[in-house]
Amino acid sequence: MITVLFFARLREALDCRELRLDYAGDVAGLRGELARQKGEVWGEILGDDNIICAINQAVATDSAVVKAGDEVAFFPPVTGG
Amino acid sequence: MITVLFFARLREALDCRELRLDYAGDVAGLRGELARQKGEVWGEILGDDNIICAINQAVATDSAVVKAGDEVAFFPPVTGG
Amino acid sequence: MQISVRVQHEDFNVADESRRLSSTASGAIVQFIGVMRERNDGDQVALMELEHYPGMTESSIRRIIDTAGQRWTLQGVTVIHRVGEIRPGEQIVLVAVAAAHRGEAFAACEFVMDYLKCEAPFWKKERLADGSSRWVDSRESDTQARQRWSQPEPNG
Amino acid sequence: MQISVRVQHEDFNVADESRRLSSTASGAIVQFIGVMRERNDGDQVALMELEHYPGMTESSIRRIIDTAGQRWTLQGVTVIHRVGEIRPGEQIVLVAVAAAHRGEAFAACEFVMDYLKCEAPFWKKERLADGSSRWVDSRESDTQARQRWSQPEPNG
Repeated sequence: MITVLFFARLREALDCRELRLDYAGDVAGLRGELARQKGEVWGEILGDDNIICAINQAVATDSAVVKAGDEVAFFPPVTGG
Repeated sequence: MITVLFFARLREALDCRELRLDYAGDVAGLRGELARQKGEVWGEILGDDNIICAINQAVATDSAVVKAGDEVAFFPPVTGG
Repeated sequence: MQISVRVQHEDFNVADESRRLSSTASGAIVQFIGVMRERNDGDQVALMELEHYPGMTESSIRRIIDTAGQRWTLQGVTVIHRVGEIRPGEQIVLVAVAAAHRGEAFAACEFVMDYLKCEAPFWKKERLADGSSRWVDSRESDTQARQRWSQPEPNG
Repeated sequence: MQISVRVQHEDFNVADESRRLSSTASGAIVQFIGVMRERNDGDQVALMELEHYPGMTESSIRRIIDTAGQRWTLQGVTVIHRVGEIRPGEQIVLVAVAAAHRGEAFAACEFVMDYLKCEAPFWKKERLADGSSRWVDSRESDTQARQRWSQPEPNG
């Protein structure tokens, strides 16, 4: 099982703050798996080039590997400060 | 009459905070006049290249003109902040 | 190097934070204080909601401070970032840096702020005077401000 | 531009000064706080006496602020410099700048501080732990810091 978190604009668009699923593979594959399970809207939203992915709270690329127990987060560009 | 002020290290070395005298001419001449009236030690101390002169609270060069009513100040390089 | 990172709802007092940083060793303290503006992109903003990613926020700020500490000789860095509801005129963020020399304190403070703007997972949502809400977009100028630091420095 | 210049014996509170500067218009405040160090040139300093040239001090600081105001778009500048007796760990000087953009606030704050160090008529005298006194010498590094600002800027 992995935990997937969504923040800010993305959390609102998907109407989802957190979900858990069985997945092992890379980040690009996780996007595809989420689109398959949750529908095409998710695929479109998560496919946006601007979306940042973090694995265990460190920014990760599309080819980074996700394994059981990981915390994966998707979020838009940050705007703090 | 002009007023002449001395600050910091200079005030201590000359043991003088303020004096008044009749003078008209440039700053270099004022240094000479003070040395003539007060002695050679004043001439040496005021002849130091580092000493800054201000006329009416604005930094002035050796050739700047001093006239009656002016406030002239001599002081070492500043060290505030 | 004395490091303090806080993400909190409450406001902060910059005099207290300056005092906490000013051990008798350090001569220079530089503080950046971000204050919420009343207007943004031409609109009157009534309220701002600041969301963040607990855990990653703190670790990303610590990473930025560590990088600054490797680049300059610093005695202390404090970063406080508020989350939750913030109103115009209120303080949002503090970056405070103590160092023996002011040039280093200035540079490190600006560096931490520039990186925080681009790397720390905070998101601002504005509520306008008419009741509508919008997420604030990231700025190209912030990315540029950060990129400056990876270029060779002009004169040391 | 809101300008405040104060030369005073009393200590100051940087939170009060920040609040005073942060109208709802300005987004960024940068503060430089100079704190008295316990050691200088390898010696333990017990006390510092700060002398100044009343009248010229204020006008020279105002001139520096005016120059900064022509160079950057600023909303307010506060300079407070203490005189008289100051002890290790105490605050000596505050330069606080408010602007819409943080880059301008950082640059203007450092500019004012660099010029103040070289042009405002203040003089420090240290009393050491052994009871002896000495005037602090001006530093070549402060002259160099000021000269930076008269060179063309590297990248705007």
